[in-house]
Amino acid sequence: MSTTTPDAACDCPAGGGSASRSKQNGVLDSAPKMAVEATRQSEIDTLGLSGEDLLSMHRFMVLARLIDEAAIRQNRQGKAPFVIPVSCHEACQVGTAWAMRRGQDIWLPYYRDLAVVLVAGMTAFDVFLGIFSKAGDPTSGGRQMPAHWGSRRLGIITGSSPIGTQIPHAAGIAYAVKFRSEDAVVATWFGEGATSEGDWHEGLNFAGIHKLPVVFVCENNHYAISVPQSKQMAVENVADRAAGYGFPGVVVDGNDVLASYAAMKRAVERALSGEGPTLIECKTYRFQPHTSDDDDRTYRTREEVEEARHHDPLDRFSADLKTLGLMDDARIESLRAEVKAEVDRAVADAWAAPDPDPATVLRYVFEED
Amino acid sequence: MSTTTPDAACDCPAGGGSASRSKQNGVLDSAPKMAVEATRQSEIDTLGLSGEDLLSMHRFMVLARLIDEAAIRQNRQGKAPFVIPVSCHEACQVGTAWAMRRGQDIWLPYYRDLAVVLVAGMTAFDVFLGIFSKAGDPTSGGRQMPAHWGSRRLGIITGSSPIGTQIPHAAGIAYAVKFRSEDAVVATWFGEGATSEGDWHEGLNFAGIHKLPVVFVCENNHYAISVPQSKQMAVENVADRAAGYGFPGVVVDGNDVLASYAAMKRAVERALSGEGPTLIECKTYRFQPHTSDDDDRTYRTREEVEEARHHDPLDRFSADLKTLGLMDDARIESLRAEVKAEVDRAVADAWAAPDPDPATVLRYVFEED
Amino acid sequence: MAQKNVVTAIHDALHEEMAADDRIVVLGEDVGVRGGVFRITQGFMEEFGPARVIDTPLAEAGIVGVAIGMALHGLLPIAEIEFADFIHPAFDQIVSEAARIRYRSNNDFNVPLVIRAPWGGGIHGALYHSQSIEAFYGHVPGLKVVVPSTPSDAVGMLRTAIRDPDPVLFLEHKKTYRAITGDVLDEPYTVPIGVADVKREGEDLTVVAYGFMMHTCLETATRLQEDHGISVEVVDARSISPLDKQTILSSVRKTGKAMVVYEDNRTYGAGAEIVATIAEEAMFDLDGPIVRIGGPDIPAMPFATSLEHFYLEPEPDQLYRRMLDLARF
Amino acid sequence: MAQKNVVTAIHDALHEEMAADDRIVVLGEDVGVRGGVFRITQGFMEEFGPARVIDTPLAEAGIVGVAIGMALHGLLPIAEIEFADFIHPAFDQIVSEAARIRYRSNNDFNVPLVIRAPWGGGIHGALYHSQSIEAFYGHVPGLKVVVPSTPSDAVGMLRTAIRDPDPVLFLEHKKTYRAITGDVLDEPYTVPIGVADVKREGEDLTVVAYGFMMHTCLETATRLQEDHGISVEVVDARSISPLDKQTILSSVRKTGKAMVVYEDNRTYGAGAEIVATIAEEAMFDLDGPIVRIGGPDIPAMPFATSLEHFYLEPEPDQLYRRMLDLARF
Ligand SMILES: Cc1ncc(C[n+]2csc(CCOP(=O)(O)OP(=O)(O)O)c2C)c(N)n1
Ligand SMILES: Cc1ncc(C[n+]2csc(CCOP(=O)(O)OP(=O)(O)O)c2C)c(N)n1
Ligand SMILES: [Mg+2]
Ligand SMILES: [Mg+2]
Repeated sequence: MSTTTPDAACDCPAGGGSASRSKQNGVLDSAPKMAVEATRQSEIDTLGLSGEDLLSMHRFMVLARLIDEAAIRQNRQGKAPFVIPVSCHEACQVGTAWAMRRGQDIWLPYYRDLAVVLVAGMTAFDVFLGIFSKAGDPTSGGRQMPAHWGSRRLGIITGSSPIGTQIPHAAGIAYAVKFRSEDAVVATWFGEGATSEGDWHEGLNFAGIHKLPVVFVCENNHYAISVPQSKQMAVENVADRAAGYGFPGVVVDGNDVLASYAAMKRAVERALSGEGPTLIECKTYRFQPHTSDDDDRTYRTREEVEEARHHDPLDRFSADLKTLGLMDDARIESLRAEVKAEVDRAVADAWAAPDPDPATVLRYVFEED
Repeated sequence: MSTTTPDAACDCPAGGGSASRSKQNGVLDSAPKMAVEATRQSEIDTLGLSGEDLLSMHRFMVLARLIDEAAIRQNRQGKAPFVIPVSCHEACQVGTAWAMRRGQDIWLPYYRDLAVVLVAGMTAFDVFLGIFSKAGDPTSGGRQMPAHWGSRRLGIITGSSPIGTQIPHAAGIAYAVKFRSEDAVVATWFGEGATSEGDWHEGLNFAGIHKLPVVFVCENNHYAISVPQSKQMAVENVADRAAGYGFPGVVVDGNDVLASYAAMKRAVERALSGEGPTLIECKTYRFQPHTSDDDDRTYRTREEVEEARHHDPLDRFSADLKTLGLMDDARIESLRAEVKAEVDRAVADAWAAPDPDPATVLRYVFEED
Repeated sequence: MAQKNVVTAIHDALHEEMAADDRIVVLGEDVGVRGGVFRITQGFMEEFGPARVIDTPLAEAGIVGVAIGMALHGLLPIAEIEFADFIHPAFDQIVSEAARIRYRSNNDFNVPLVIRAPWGGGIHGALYHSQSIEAFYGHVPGLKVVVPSTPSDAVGMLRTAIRDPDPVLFLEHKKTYRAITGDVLDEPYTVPIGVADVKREGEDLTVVAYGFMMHTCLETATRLQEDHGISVEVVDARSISPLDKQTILSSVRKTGKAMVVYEDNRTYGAGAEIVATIAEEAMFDLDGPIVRIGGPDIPAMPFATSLEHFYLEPEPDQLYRRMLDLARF
Repeated sequence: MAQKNVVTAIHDALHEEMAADDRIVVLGEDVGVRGGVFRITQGFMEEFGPARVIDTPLAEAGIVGVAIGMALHGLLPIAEIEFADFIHPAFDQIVSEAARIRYRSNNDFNVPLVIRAPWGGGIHGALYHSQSIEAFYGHVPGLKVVVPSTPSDAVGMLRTAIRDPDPVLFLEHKKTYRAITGDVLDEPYTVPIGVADVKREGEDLTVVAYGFMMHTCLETATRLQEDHGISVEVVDARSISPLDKQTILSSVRKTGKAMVVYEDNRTYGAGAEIVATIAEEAMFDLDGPIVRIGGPDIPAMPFATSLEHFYLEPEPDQLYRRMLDLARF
């Protein structure tokens, strides 16, 4: 058998993500507690998240947001031909990703999952190598469009453009995980539009039959490019579809990073204890057009977008952290400055990196000797 | 525009089927009424079926059963290379088909639906022309395998072998019906195995979004060739899947022709009144192997099959009719003899009919001038 | 007569057809309020309403399957696949259903369906927004496949496709959309399916091409004329299936030299059939080898500019040099 | 050495492989207790258990998609498609996913997947149980497609396919299953993918064929030898992709006459590529026209015996007569 036959989709060292899943929360104890914060605090206690975790989650959300803004800027300047915005999906992405173990669990994100792959271990530099389609792009060496994530090292399974095709892959990988009795969970993310594809149905059905250790995360932003949910399906909740596959479907507020984390944590535990899959639906929105090629003014009002901005998941989590005494305006300001510097450096470094060698275009159709 | 562009899938005269849908039941009044029959009687009253209807439904069930037996005989004798048995599906097929209007509503049956197409207007002779692949086979002129039903005249849409492909067709036809404000309902039949195909999901989803006048009828016989339901899906009821599409899913005892009729009648009314689709699941069984090419002893015990024969839907309906005083043993005997003669005649006539002309094999790839 | 680019030409023709025949419906992803990602159906939703301009769920097998149903029941559906690369989930509905329904029903049913899909590369679309798909579908009896590459052909062939009682796959090369403009007659006209078109007459060499490559060949032919006085005849195949053998063979017999150029992966591509046809039927009329130039056999065009460029032109000016070589053979 | 038919040969080889490597799993419809509708996996469920012998739901895109996932995570899945005709719903998973994963990930991931599918007609299978599908898939870079037609080749190529780190579509002609028997070596051996095989040596004429047609050509060659002393070389292409151009071209250069025979619909069929290759690279070595014999361009073989027969042999003894004509040209 060829040595390139994968022994496992992921061969990177363990650690990161919610490696601290079991840590106790210490920092929070000293925070001021009023009625509403007390509720939040006790929620957090139940989740077993430390203050460090919360700050780290928050930082990932900020990082995703600032990468998004920088990418859009690069696009407007003509340096990035194509970008796919994440803004407003940061909470559900970081929240669900946080319940996974970096370097141990297996990730099948879709193109909008910038914050998922950051938690999984990609860096801002990696992301911009992809955006500028450089030789060093860890995802595809500049072959694929940006945001078609993949990295064997990080256990991020290579993705494509056709929507929904990764769903049966997630089921198959989960089958292999179970077959090999590995301690790993598989998760795949997708939009509500993806749930209309036959592949989605077939993948969930297989996972249900074999009670596989997989979590299906729907980021329902209510639009598939221009098509509103009402023309995508006749149900209010994507989660209702789980009833057809014999496992639970859960609706969460996808703009609430902790609610997203909580739902995912339960789903991961279910998966690891052999109880089978979960479908999680995170209700959210997308602040930006579908991609840099889209013009969203043709299909939604500016008022609708403005209104959604009042529920910005990043503002909300920042406010939460302030209430909990983990953040204040000054620290948020300095965090943003620090992350912005990191992003700017990543942009500059990636831009300066070498382009792919044209002669490589013929390589890797099949295994090479 | 070419003259062969269909103006409608069905261009046959109205009538037949449950044309008598609104008739009052008269015959039954004089029948003896004990407690249990009273229940049955009042059920029937609610359904609005006349004694004539009941006898006609019964006769269709007998006809389907005897065609099945004759076809299997022809196969054993080497005259019919391939047959697809119906036995045990007669009740759910006749029951659901009876709520449709022959010549007005539109039928998308699958290969097991012998009794459906009989109610829709095919004759035993038609069926055997197909079994012997004769030039006059109304379905395909001997081109397709037997039981791949189709007839524009009867509004039976041509079917193929790939499972589940007709589901989106049914939705599309129902869209056209609604678009053209026609007084028609569309129904499609399929096995529980078909519900695993992506096409099935995509078809139901579209129908739900547009609240189309279509009924989806699943004949759940618990096996897809050898694959038991437990390996086909993780849910007990196919009907549960309707929850994902925003319309009702109904479970009925598919061995009870009247229960099947009742469920279909409600679904047809829903469709005609603009309320949208229904998914009906008829629980049944298959007495025979999957097809004449199958050997079912490899995957199910003889005891299981024997046990199922105790719930033969034909025996059950015969018994019902006897209780209601519409039938007695002698009449059942003479009915069987009469139908058998009809079937034998059909076999002989079809066998004697001309084979397709080999030169026609190149025809009808496209429209001909 | 008006000058239009390909997008506008198709938009206007489709609009006219829909206004004239209310059995026509368009369906697909984002064809409604968004007017299609390439703006082919811009304004249709407002004008014809949501019953005739249907934003479908994200499900290509469903789009084609539902459209087949509509076509079976009195409508004339025009299904849009957002990018040709995404037609593959509908392969079974197209091959097993649309293309076989007339045949399998012994002429009892037919499917007047048009499937439109933007194809081709050179627009920075990477692996999944650049594909050529004509070879897969050209091989399907019961299905017609057309690849117009000028505004005028697109309009005329679209009209023919809509009037065709059988399924037609109508492929629009994305790079022609805004890059190619040309005259379009004001009065309605049709261009038959199955008839190739000599886009440039010549004596020394026949080049058969289609899609955006046809335009590249035309340009190259002009340069060869200017630089070397070589007269290249460029035949636009236009229709992949049925293939117009007659026009191709007459041209080859006249010039005695044949080259076939296509963008798709070379091996088992549509050009193989064209080369084979020339070899079988005109071999004894040739004064040189048959030359075939297809894309490299890699799983599609990469994203990075340098890589995409290599796919389309692995050696600098390869078309020019190879036409010159063949003419001089 | 043992005499086996194709079904038994494949069954035994697959069994041996599964016994030797527990990363191998088989999945598909009815592969479990039923042992496959053609009995290829008979007894596997009892021996290897339901975790390695997986009766899947009725969903081909799902079968292939799930198998891709398994292949990405350390297993060696062998997916069975019950009939090749039913592979079409999985077209997207095969073309866009399995075949592109190594390329799109710049060699970071690969898919060691075998897809087995019984193809071909002449067994009274009608439109949807008779199809040839090799042309659709031969055109997909990143995918290998093989069509062994003897027990010995089937065994050797199956072993190679299982050891291949990339996806292989393994096509088994249904008519060979029980009709063709032959010797199979007892010790494990492999037959490389991408290498054609001269199944009969000859001097007067080269016939390139594969699948059941290869056997028909062999038989016809024998008759021509006996009747007319004409010596026909029969090349079994065996591998559609990669195609072994070298073996084909050497044979054609030797005999100076080339005929290509295949069962699939003629136009845009795999034979077009073979004819084109011969035309491009060996035209000046030929002493006669290149003859191509494919199936008629109709949506597949009908059911009625008379119609099915016409598909396979539109004129009585057409192969015999056309080989004779070409040899005498
Ligand atoms: C098979 C397929 N069909 C169509 C497309 C074009 N397309 C790209 S993204 C998209 C919408 C996806 O919507 P959703 O799944 O809700 O995700 P979102 O972008 O909203 O996060 C469409 C239609 C595609 N990529 N693949
Ligand atoms: C797409 C496709 N895959 C596989 C088959 C082979 N096949 C024919 S019938 C059948 C089982 C169908 O089961 P079900 O839908 O439950 O109907 P039933 O025969 O039990 O009435 C299968 C797998 C097929 N015809 N089409
Ligand atoms: Mg969305
Ligand atoms: Mg069944």
